[in-house]
Amino acid sequence: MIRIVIAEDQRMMLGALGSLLNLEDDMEVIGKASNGQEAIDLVRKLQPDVCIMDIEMPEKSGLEAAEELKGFDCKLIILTTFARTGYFQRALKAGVSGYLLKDSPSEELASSIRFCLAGKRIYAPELMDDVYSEENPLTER
Amino acid sequence: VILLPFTIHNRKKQDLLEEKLEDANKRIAELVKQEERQRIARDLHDTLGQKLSLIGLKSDLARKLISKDPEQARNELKDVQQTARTALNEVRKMVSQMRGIRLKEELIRVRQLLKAAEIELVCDDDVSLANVSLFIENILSMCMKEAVTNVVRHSKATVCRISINQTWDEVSVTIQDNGIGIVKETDIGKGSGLQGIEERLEFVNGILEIISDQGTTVIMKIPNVVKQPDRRDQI
Amino acid sequence: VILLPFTIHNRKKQDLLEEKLEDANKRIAELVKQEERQRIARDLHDTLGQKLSLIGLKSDLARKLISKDPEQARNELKDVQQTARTALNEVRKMVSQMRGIRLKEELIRVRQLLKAAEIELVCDDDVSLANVSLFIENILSMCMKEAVTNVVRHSKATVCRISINQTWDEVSVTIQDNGIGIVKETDIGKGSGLQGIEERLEFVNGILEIISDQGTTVIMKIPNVVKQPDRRDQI
Ligand SMILES: Nc1ncnc2c1ncn2[C@@H]1O[C@H](COP(=O)(O)OP(=O)(O)OP(=O)(O)O)[C@@H](O)[C@H]1O
Ligand SMILES: Nc1ncnc2c1ncn2[C@@H]1O[C@H](COP(=O)(O)OP(=O)(O)OP(=O)(O)O)[C@@H](O)[C@H]1O
Ligand SMILES: [Mg+2]
Ligand SMILES: [Mg+2]
Ligand SMILES: [Mg+2]
Repeated sequence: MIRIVIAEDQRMMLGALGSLLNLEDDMEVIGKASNGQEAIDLVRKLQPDVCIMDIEMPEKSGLEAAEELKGFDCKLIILTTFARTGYFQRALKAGVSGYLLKDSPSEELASSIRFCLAGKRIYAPELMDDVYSEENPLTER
Repeated sequence: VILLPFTIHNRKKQDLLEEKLEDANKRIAELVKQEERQRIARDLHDTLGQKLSLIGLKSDLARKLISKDPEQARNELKDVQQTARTALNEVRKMVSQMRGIRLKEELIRVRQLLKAAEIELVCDDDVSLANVSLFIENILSMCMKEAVTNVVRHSKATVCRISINQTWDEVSVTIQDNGIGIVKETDIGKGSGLQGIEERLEFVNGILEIISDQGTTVIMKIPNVVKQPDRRDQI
Repeated sequence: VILLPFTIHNRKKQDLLEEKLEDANKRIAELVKQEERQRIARDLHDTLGQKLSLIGLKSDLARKLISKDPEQARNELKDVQQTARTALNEVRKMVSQMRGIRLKEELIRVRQLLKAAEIELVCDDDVSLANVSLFIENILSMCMKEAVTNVVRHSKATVCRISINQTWDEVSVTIQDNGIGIVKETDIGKGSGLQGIEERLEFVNGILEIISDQGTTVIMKIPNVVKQPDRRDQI
């Protein structure tokens, strides 16, 4: 069984994410946190295999929590909605295993989790800072 | 050589001045636009991102629950529907804040204003324009409001006529009152109302005409840039 | 009296001219903003309004089908999920196009540009600014790009140093090269690059300084309008 802790400040999102992962045969959500600090505490206490975190959360952001948990024996996966400048680099530095879109299908999330547990890393291309792409302003149609 | 402090403007050759001024205005306009875009991007990001993610997750979850726990699936779907509704309302609010004022809407306010001032309004009910961009209509609305404000404040009129006309090559809005007229020609530059009308019109190659003859008539004309009918302008 | 055709500008008293010009600029900026907003509103309406309505309808339908036709309910839910993802991608695209350029991002491009020109770049890695609005950062990015383009095109330098500094009262970006320097003072007004930098900076009360002494140094400074840290500026 893959033991999972989820941290997400939006209550409905936390619930849905938890239920989705619990529906996977090989996964079990053993803890739910609603901010970064709680996530750190839960990971230390429950020693899960994987911790899945939102970025924008009160108290401590998912990135700060990841930085604090660096080196701890638990795979970290960050879920977020938008690419924000600098976040991806920070996540890389914190050594997260996954940096994924919140709206990816649950099958994808589940397989990413298994992937990370196998020691691999996986990042959503949409979230890597799009610095190389040429601008193409909205105005030009 | 140290050139400091330093202003490029002083070094301009006279003959290039106009062209450069135009460039400058373009650059400033670009910055103004950019700033506005960034403001909207923040709003968009905050309002919609979360809700769309939530919808994605919950519909995923509901699908998986259909046979395992149909009752729970129904609950999840109620949440999805509710979230979509909230998000849609937010989009509507944003859009309506951004879209400017239609002549039709402005006429309703103008009607109220004139009524409160006990000035009779004579006006065609049909004010729909064909193939005029929302932006142009917005400018006309702002200008009409300014002109009617003047009628109320300065004219001592009992009747105000508003007509909106469209020919193949221009759109015009005429505001006519039967009041005291503009007493001295020099009064025209006194305030910022008429000046504002003129500048806004100029921005879209339009013109302002003022006739003072048994009351005041203000005519605002904008050339009709024929454009493709576009359902997207209907918002 | 008929006053026609008619231009208010001619009637201005000289002493009011400056103030009125400022008013005029404000009005034009307002129109530019308005136009941009309407354009975005159209896009928003098109991309998101439709999709959210569809999501609302389909989730409603799926809920009703759960017991009657679970297979069809699943199909509808796949559509809902797919639609939410598409909508979110569209928001992402809009937001990223609207958000302007961070200094950090611009530095990456500048690095590529200098590398291609075989000019060594010396630059601090940490370019994060505290409490500087995205808008200001965007202006600095545009100016930096322009200045580096000049280094590549005109300087014949082998090294280019870029430093970004923030004190309590200003932010500055300095671009220094070890090239031929600006040969004649009058060269400065020749193109539109330096002029553009100056105008953009002026727009936010900043200044441009140019020093030509064993190469060229371009310094761009913007006063630090202290603002509250705001997570929404992170986009
Ligand atoms: N319909 C009108 N009837 C009579 N006089 C008018 C009328 N419209 C304008 N005027 C005269 O023209 C002047 C300038 O109008 P304008 O709208 O530019 O400025 P204002 O109304 O005085 O001030 P504001 O800047 O608030 O609009 C007015 O002060 C008034 O003397
Ligand atoms: N780093 C530099 N080293 C040497 N000369 C420079 C440098 N930067 C600018 N110059 C001189 O100043 C002039 C004006 O620069 P500016 O960027 O305003 O115009 P431009 O580069 O010639 O054209 P553009 O409008 O495409 O930018 C240049 O033509 C060049 O002679
Ligand atoms: Mg959050
Ligand atoms: Mg007035
Ligand atoms: Mg140049």
